[in-house]
Amino acid sequence: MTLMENIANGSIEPILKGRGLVKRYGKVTALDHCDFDLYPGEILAVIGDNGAGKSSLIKAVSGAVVPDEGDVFLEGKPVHFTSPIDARKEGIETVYQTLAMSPALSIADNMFMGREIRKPGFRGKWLRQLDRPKMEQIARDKLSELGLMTIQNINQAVETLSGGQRQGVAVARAAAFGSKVIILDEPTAALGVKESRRVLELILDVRSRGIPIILISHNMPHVFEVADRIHVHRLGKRLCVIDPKDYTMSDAVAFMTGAKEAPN
Amino acid sequence: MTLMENIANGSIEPILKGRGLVKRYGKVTALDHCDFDLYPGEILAVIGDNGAGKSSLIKAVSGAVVPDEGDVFLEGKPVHFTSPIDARKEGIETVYQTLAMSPALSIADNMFMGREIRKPGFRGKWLRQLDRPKMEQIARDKLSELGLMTIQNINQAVETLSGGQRQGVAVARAAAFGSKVIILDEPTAALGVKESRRVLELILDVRSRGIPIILISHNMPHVFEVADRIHVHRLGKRLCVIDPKDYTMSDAVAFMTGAKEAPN
Amino acid sequence: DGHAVTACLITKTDTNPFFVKMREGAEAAAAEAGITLRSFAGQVDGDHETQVAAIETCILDGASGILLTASDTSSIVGAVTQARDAGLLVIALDTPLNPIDAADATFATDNFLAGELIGQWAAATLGDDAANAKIAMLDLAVSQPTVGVLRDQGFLQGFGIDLGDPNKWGDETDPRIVGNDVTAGNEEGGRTAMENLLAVDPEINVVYTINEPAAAGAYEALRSIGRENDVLIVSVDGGCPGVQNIADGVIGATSQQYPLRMAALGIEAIAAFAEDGTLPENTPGKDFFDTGVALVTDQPVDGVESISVAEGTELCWG
Amino acid sequence: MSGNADDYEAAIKPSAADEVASFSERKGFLARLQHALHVNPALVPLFVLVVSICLFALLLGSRFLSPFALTLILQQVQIVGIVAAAQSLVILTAGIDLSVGAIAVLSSVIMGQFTFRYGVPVEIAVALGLAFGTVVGSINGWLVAVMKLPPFIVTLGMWQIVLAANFLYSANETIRAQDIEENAPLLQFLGTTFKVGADADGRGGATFTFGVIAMVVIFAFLAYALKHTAWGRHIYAVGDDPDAAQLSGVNVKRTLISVYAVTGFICAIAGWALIGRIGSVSPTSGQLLNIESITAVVIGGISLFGGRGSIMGPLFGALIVGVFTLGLRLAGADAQWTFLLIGALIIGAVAVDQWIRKVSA
Amino acid sequence: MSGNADDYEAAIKPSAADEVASFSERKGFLARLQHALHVNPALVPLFVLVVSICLFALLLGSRFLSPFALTLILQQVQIVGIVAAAQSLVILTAGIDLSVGAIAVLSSVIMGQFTFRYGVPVEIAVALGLAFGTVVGSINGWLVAVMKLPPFIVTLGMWQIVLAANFLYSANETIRAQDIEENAPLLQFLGTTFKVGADADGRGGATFTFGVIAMVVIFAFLAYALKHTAWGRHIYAVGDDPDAAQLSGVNVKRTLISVYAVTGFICAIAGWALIGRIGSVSPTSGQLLNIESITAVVIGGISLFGGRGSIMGPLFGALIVGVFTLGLRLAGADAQWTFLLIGALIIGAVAVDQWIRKVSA
Ligand SMILES: Nc1ncnc2c1ncn2[C@@H]1O[C@H](COP(=O)(O)OP(=O)(O)OP(=O)(O)O)[C@@H](O)[C@H]1O
Ligand SMILES: Nc1ncnc2c1ncn2[C@@H]1O[C@H](COP(=O)(O)OP(=O)(O)OP(=O)(O)O)[C@@H](O)[C@H]1O
Ligand SMILES: O[C@@H]1[C@@H](O)[C@H](O)OC[C@H]1O
Ligand SMILES: [Mg+2]
Ligand SMILES: [Mg+2]
Repeated sequence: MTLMENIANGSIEPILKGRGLVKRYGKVTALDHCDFDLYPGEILAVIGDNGAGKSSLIKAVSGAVVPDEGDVFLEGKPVHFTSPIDARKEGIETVYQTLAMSPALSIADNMFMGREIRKPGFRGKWLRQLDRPKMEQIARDKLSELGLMTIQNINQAVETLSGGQRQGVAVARAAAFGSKVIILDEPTAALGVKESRRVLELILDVRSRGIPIILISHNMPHVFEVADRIHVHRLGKRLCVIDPKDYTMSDAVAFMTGAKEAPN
Repeated sequence: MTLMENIANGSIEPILKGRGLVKRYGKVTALDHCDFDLYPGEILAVIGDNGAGKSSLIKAVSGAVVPDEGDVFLEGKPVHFTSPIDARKEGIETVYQTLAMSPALSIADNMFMGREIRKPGFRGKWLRQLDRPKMEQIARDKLSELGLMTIQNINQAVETLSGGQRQGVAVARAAAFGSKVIILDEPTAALGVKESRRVLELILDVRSRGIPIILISHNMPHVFEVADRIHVHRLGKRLCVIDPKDYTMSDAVAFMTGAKEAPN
Repeated sequence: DGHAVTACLITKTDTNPFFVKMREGAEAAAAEAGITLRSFAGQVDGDHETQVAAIETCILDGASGILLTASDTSSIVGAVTQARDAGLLVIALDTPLNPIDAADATFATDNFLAGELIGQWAAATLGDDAANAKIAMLDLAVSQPTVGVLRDQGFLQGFGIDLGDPNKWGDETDPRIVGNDVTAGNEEGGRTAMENLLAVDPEINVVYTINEPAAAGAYEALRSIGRENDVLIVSVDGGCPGVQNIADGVIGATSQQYPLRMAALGIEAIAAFAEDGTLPENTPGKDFFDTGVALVTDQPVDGVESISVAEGTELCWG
Repeated sequence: MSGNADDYEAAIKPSAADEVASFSERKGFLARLQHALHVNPALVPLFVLVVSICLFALLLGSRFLSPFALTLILQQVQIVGIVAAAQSLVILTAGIDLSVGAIAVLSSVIMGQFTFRYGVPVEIAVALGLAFGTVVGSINGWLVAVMKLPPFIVTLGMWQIVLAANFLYSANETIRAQDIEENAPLLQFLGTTFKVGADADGRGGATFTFGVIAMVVIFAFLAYALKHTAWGRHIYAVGDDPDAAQLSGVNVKRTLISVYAVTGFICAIAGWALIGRIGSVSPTSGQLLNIESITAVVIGGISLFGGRGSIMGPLFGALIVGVFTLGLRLAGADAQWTFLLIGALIIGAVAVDQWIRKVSA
Repeated sequence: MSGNADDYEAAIKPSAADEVASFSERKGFLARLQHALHVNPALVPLFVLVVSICLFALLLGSRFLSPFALTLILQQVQIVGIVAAAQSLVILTAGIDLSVGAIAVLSSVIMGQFTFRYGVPVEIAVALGLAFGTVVGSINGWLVAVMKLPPFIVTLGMWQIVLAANFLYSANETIRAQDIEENAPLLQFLGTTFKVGADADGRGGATFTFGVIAMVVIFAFLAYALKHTAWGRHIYAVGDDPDAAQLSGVNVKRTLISVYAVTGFICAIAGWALIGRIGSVSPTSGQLLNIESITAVVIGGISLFGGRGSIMGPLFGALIVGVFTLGLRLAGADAQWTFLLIGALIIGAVAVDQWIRKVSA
């Protein structure tokens, strides 16, 4: 049975679910009673116009903003994230559109920000000393997996990296620590052809490890290449969810811009 | 005769030309004796990997940075721009990758930044009073031309606009004031499908008015759709210039990533 | 130069004409005695850390003696002891240390007495009306440095008001006091403080001020509401502009002190000490050498000794 | 279309009348007040000012709510107000000027000393004082704009330099009010008072001085310049994001230098007004003007990060502090308690401001 | 691949060993020095310090270059140094703390008054003083982190509040050195001196105090914490970009509150050291500590915009000011000239720093 069929007959439950989410910024309603479902093991693409509320949606489910109304469920249980730290503790890793890196700190520092590894024994427990060699080793490994071997020095400040390399570090961080869900908000927007390709490969690789992914992107060919299902977002709401095998890119663009009536 | 042939037989002169441009940032050499030519009436695309030095190149020819070595020629005459203001005075308008908008100011203020229109007569001359109604009218007209009619209020702060709308304002500003050359650095990176399309249409529209355009983009389909010539940038240098009618996107990507030897 | 005698002058600040005059006096006396003078000052009144650093510099510099107007009379004692242990003569000028014998000698005005004189003069000038006077107290700073407290309390004592704790101002309960406000010892502060107290009670008729600049500011405030002629302003210092202000009717009376004399005497004492180790002596009956204070006014009253404006002009700054 | 580009982009609805996200109304009086002020944040300090006046009026009655007391507040804040206007300009560019007070004082000393020490005609001495302030301001501006040094440091250094120069040059000598009145009344010009509604003896009633008028005029002038001239727009742009401003065609250096120069000039006017207020020329005045002016600016709602805020805010900010100071004194708080309560007020006023600005509320 | 996606992306060289842009060497001694310091900007203040010591050594000879004089500088800067260490933490988070001096002084007053007024055992009084500093710091932190008020305003208000409370509580009474020595020597503990290489009478030689040791230990401790603990990394992250730090998993509020609390605690230690230095407990001490500590921090190369700089810089910054002050005094400059030259030094030191940091150079 395909994923879509399994979903239709209710034989699998969403791993991450949002119901009736509302988020207002002053007068703007960025999320307007929006629903959302991510199923185990899938790549769910989220597409929509600029300002449709895609980033607001993933911020609401990842704890970066607290929704004004509505509920989020993780593996069926309601959760109330008040900060990204809460979501991370539950295994949800997010690469935000704005990247969320500290430019002056090193690659290793950034990868382990908020979950630093301490030295074993007395020095870690009482002196709270960081285990730099270990963190650097792990960081190096993760970046190599991504093919970012060109980064010469893991202790180099993030601000000395090119936009593409920075994106790579952010994605590697999420891939390394996300145990339940990985969320990527326009991970390839600033990237060149080569760099974008690497990120797509990484996404497929993560799925093959069984971890579901949410991918926000304006790049239709990329979306149709990797997504299992496509969540079309419009005016702060989920307009419809389509199977990329059943619809063309033209259909998707027509739905999302309002040129065509959405199915179901 | 085609543009390429005209160039080859030297029957037309570049309108904007760079020779041996060098720009170093600390230890990084962003431009390494780079040459550059833009011919009248053409759309010149500049493509290259992240960090190849594309933005540095257009900054060097538009006065945003002063090159460490090398010369820039406008219509055959050497020019020494020390600030974007100098280049603007010569009719060169640039949309930088970082957009260069003042978030707290209004759309109209931003469009006329540095070239405000003053009231006629005493109030303009002596009280130096701005002619707001006039500036607002012009701004509104320019945005409508771009199809950005949805912007309700020309006095709304730029920070209240979505990323796409902001891009639109920046492009409209350049299109409105560029009399000799318009330079666009990744104008569609953050844009949705619909918004990108509008920008491409605007680019074609500007060319039809006879104004040459430099377009930096990572989006190969867009580049091949609109460019007359493609400048391939690699490691701080111009690697080659190709005619999109003679090469495929695969060729271009292969040149720019170093997978294939460049022609000529 | 190792052979010449060096002396240090350390004042509270050097932004106050009083200390500028003191320095001029010291410079003149030093030039006469062939002594090298180094002068130091804190940045603001109360800045005793800079004074400690200055004392240390003098020790390091091999000076023979230090003339000191202490910003904090107790806190400085440690540094002074260190200097005396290092063989320097330390003379407190203007402000006695706490304890007073922490210095080798003290050449000072009695600030409490200075206040007392203007208090007595004001009370006597008002006569019977003193019983229902309305008094504004324009003090120095909320940190209540000692000079300010001594003069304020001296004035109240002289005026016949119960002091409460004599070590601080503002705790008196006498209804004749409309209020205390702070002036920073300058004209601007004097004017604002006066305005504030006038808003509390526009009928104020006696104004005590910490010094003459504050008095000049208070006068401007009174003048702007047309009351400059029915209010008695008293002050302390007797500087040349201050005495001139008495002649012009801005101030009723002031207690004059003599900074030039203090400094000159101090330099002479250091010169003597450097020559043969002689130590200066105190005024008989006092534990310091009193450089004197005189009430300057052109409206003398019975029972309070005073000198005229003409004499005051002659002696101003000492 | 060339090459193998897709045509999915053609699916865009051709004449889509773009819809915009819907609005939703919220309720509650406080929420509505907050919203109203949120929409017009420039009104927040005015609101705080009015509330504090009402508060003290309730507490103190006519002692506080008299024309005399209210105009007294104006007189007391005039110097801080003028300097705050200048400080606002600098803070709008994301800078800060710690040297304002020192410039004001040395300018006033120059006006006085040139008249009395060198016998220069008083008009020229005043002009020289104003020129001096402008020059020092320009040096600040040059160091910030061209040498790219942090404004805090430049003006901290300049503060010490100018203040020390002030004491060295003036030899700490005060020029007495009586001498000025006789020989150079122009120096006291901004202290000239006129009364409205005083009694026969000239007591009570509303009292204004030319200095107060000057303060109001300076604010009005700057409000005009910031809103209706290119220079003003450029100041906001530079404060918002100097790189963006530079790229979009603003001469950032010239704008910054001119801002610091104008600031120096206005500070020199404050120095002149100072002579009017205290009658005399005194080198020890104005020591706290930098902190006081920054306080007024921030209470007035201008962000220390630059580019945001209305110039009228600092006027209200200065008045708020003035109202509290006089109000507390009248209410019987002593000097030390007033000092303490003003500290609390500063935090409180900004907290209210922050509460009103809260975007998501 | 699905749909009509292109395959041009397949043209990417599969195992491209990515090349990097080439380097190019520049020449000239100055340029090379500039480059060397540019690579390691933390060394800049150390370099300025060494240059200024050499300068005064040349000018003043052994009067300046003696162990006694050089250790005297250490003693003179110890209080500012300790407070600058605390100030650095706050400035690294892009904040500023104007209340440091007031906290230090009131803490020392509390230590003294609890011992002498209430007869509390001196160990407990010291502990209470330290606790007091920590609590005030935490309140600052709470207002900044939770109420989201600007640090400048919060600590400006707190400065006034704490200072006024200090005067009110202490009743302006100094506790005399002699009394402390007799009854509660622990209060003077950090003033304990020991000499190295003094002559038979105990004169000359290098003189250290426990306060100087405390300063060095505090800097060493903070250097360790900033570099080798998660807390330190979080401080840099918060100062760099608080939103990014929040999104990448840093508890920004907790970090900020802890920074202000630690700052308050260190200031209280400075208050204790102050008792050691001046012998007595005096409520009028430390009035300029905020400006002096900020000066040291900025000369030490920490950016006022946060997130950048090394904690050792402020130690050198404080020493640079100390060297200049003592050097100028010994050279015979009077107080106002010293202030003027220190003002110029501040600008000059930062200009050198800026020149060295110039990226494109
Ligand atoms: N912090 C904020 N403050 C105010 N308005 C906001 C904020 N964040 C988002 N908005 C508004 O909410 C709406 C939805 O924004 P959002 O960023 O979620 O869109 P998006 O679908 O991610 O767009 P894009 O494709 O451009 O990233 C927009 O109108 C935006 O201006
Ligand atoms: N202001 C700067 N300071 C330091 N290095 C810089 C600066 N600007 C650019 N660089 C460096 O110069 C090189 C070229 O950068 P540039 O921005 O020109 O690349 P690009 O081709 O535009 O890349 P992208 O496609 O990511 O925009 C990069 O290595 C970059 O890190
Ligand atoms: O005596 C001095 C006084 O005249 C001055 O005004 O303040 C400081 C005092 O020591
Ligand atoms: Mg988004
Ligand atoms: Mg670029």
